[in-house]
Amino acid sequence: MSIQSNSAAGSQTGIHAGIRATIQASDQPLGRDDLARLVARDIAPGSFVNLGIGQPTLVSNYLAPEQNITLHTENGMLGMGPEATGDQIDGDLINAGKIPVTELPGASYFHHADSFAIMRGGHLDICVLGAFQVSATGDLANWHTGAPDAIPAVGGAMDLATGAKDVFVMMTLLTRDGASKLVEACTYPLTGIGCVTRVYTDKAVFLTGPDGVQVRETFGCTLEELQDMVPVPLRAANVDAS
Amino acid sequence: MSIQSNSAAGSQTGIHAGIRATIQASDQPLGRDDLARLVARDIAPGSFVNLGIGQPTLVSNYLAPEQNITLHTENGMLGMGPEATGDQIDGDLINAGKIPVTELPGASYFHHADSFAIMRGGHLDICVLGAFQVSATGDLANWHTGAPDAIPAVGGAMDLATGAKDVFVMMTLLTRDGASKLVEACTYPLTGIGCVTRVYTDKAVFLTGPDGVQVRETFGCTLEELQDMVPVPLRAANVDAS
Amino acid sequence: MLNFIDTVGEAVAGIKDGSTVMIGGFGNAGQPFELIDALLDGGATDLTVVNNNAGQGDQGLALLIKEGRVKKMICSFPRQSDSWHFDAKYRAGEVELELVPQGNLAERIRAAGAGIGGFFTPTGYGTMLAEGKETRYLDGKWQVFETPIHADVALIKALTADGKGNLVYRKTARNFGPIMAAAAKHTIVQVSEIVPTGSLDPETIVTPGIYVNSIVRIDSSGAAAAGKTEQVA
Amino acid sequence: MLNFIDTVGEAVAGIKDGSTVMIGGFGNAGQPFELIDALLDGGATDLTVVNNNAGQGDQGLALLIKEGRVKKMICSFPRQSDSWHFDAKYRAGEVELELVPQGNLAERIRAAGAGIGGFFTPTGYGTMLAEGKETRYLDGKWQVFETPIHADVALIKALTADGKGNLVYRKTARNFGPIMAAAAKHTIVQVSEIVPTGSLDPETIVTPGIYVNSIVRIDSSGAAAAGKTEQVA
Repeated sequence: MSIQSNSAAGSQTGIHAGIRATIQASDQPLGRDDLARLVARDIAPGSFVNLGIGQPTLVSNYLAPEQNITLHTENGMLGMGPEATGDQIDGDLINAGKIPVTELPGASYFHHADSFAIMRGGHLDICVLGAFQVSATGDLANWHTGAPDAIPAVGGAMDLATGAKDVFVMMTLLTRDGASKLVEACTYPLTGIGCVTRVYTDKAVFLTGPDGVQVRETFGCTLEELQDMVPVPLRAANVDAS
Repeated sequence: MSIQSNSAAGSQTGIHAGIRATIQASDQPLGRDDLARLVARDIAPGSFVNLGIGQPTLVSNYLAPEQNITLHTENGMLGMGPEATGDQIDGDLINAGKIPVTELPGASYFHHADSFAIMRGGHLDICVLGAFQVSATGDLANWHTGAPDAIPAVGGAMDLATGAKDVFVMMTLLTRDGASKLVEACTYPLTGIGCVTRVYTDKAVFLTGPDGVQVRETFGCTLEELQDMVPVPLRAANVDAS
Repeated sequence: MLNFIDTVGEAVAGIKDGSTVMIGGFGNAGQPFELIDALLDGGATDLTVVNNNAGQGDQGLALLIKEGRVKKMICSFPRQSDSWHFDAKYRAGEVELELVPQGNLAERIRAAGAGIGGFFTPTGYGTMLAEGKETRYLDGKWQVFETPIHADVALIKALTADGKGNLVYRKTARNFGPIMAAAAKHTIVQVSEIVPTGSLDPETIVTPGIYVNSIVRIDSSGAAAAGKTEQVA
Repeated sequence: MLNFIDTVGEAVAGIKDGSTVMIGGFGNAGQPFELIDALLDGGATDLTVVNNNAGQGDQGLALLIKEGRVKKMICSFPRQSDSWHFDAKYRAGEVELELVPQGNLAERIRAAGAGIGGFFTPTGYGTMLAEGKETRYLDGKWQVFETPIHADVALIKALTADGKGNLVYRKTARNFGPIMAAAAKHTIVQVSEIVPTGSLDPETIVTPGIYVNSIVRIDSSGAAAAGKTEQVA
């Protein structure tokens, strides 16, 4: 199945043609870095973006300077730069994962209530999060396994899920046991309801919403093979769907 | 009736002994400036204070530097200085009455929501307001005559009345028609309920609260003469009342 | 998406009839006079305007009201010695007024930008401005339920913008600017100066560029002169 | 009333058993380690602590929890790789946990300082963290009613204070400091530097002195060194 042009990619025609060609040529499941590269390509120029802890952080490695993306970190900063190394490391400049980062020109700092107002007020264009499960209608479960002895910790996950204009999830499609993480209804405790708009996995990119799940592209499998792995009805995306 | 020591005056013993003597000697109703001087003397050192538009603004003329009072103006500033004159006038530096003012060392600027959070969060020690009427239990009416053809305008009056730890009112005791502005229940539309703690007038200083009205001092009249002017029961203040 | 625009006319060209428009400023400090004039020239009508006041003298918002372009004012202090255009329209029943205590106005605007669906505050409890509103006893006092004020467009004035749209203000001209920028879908800012990205200290930025859509520079000497004149008036 | 205090011990001496104590910081950035150590030395117990986390490693808040001085934690992210003291106390049922989404934590603290009795927010709707809470459909979405978090004391860290208690912070160490300073009855600040009143630009002050009660200066070279060590740990 071919890659559909989405609005983000469409508005930056040519910038990442090389990257796109690479992905199209792949008939293998995507590795984490290729997936991060794909997400980065799909972010519209000029966007304000929050990248969640873990796999989503990889996306920052593939954002092109021409995209003019501004990264938000919920502990009080817009204009976050790459991870700090060596003498750049400054204990007062960390990201939400508590990793030392750097500051880009045009950055700004603010307190926690102002920082979450940016999220909760719907000002972020995209937030990219990891997930345990995503439902066919875009419910997200990514903060708690629900295990009775687990100590819960939510951080900013619920605010990010609720506040951003678009929530992209990055995850492997299957658990280690081969179960689909794309599900009819989440069995893990929810982070947010109907909030996820796209799911980037090693095997396919899904568009989720009230009308169910569309498949934008597949990696190393056919739509039919994908349907066998996933317990929710899938259909191919329309060209103008995303 | 003698002037009772209040906590503010008590904590700054001696600073304004001269002013106090002047007031004590007066057996005439107080003029606006003497009243402003009295209010200024009663403000405890180190206080954060908002002075309303009109008569309360006069208080700033009598605050002694040793009192270390910080003035708040609700349009976004702490550390407001005296009215600007000549070359000091700057259209970007005005008070709530839209009069050009100056900035003292240690001033700070903030936006309107942060400015009203200072008031509404109960952080101001004292706010001094004018009034049409004050009730025996401290209800305040100072924003609207209630006349059917009047165009209402409230500004920050309700926020100030509700938010400051103490609300002092400055007014003449009687209207031009000789009616008392200290009343059993306000007939003008209310600004706030039970918010006024002291009423400074040309004829007396009153302490208001849930237990009714106490008279702290009188100017040019006896308590009995005062009672004849005021339609609410008055009693002399206890020494420790204020 | 951020755009630097050459003229105030182009900056306000997208404002549609029936829009809710927030206008910054308290008194003349922070009033985006040039943007308001452009809105007047642009012809948009049937507007709901959010401002602390309802126009003064024969300029800016007062003229917008005089010309019948304002359907409704949401403000805290409409009546002033020189608010004759509003006064006349109000008495003629030609402009609707939603009178809001100034702190509620600020907090409701802030709520819109911060994604708060409503809040309880003691301000106004027991007064005619809270009539018909839900009340609740919280934290030891009676409080009134207030809802956010959203806007289609904000017109504000700042001192300086950088290439990312980050803003700093000047003295008490800051007032409603930062919260209106966050509350509106589209924020148009007039500034005295545009500096290269990286010139502003990240610790001192008041409005991050995420809240800004259009920036137009107004010749600052002219603006300052106008400010002086208006201040005296 | 503002006081400049010589030692962290004196600064925290007034904190009573049973107090609610807000502690600033996100990770190690902005953590007032020296004030927390003084609170540990001071002996106050039965505390409710508000912090984003629930202590890390064998220092600061983690030790306060280990020593059984914390009755309840209000935080967004207690479980970390090195939150072993909290984990043990929690599993033993010896510390109560109120888990709050981070943005709700920040907004509830802000509400306390701003005189807001409660607010509706979409965050958490439909999740187990909103179970039993009032909900309402506002602005096109379901929202959850949240109440302010007040505190008796806030312990925060800033970069610089002036003689009026005005504060500026450094980079992402700002985080919870400004909102906690406003939400607590008594705010104690450790700073690296105290400068004469008038040295800070009034446009850039983040926390006005009205929110500050006690200031203690911590030798900044020592503090910086400690920060580096803790960052690596």
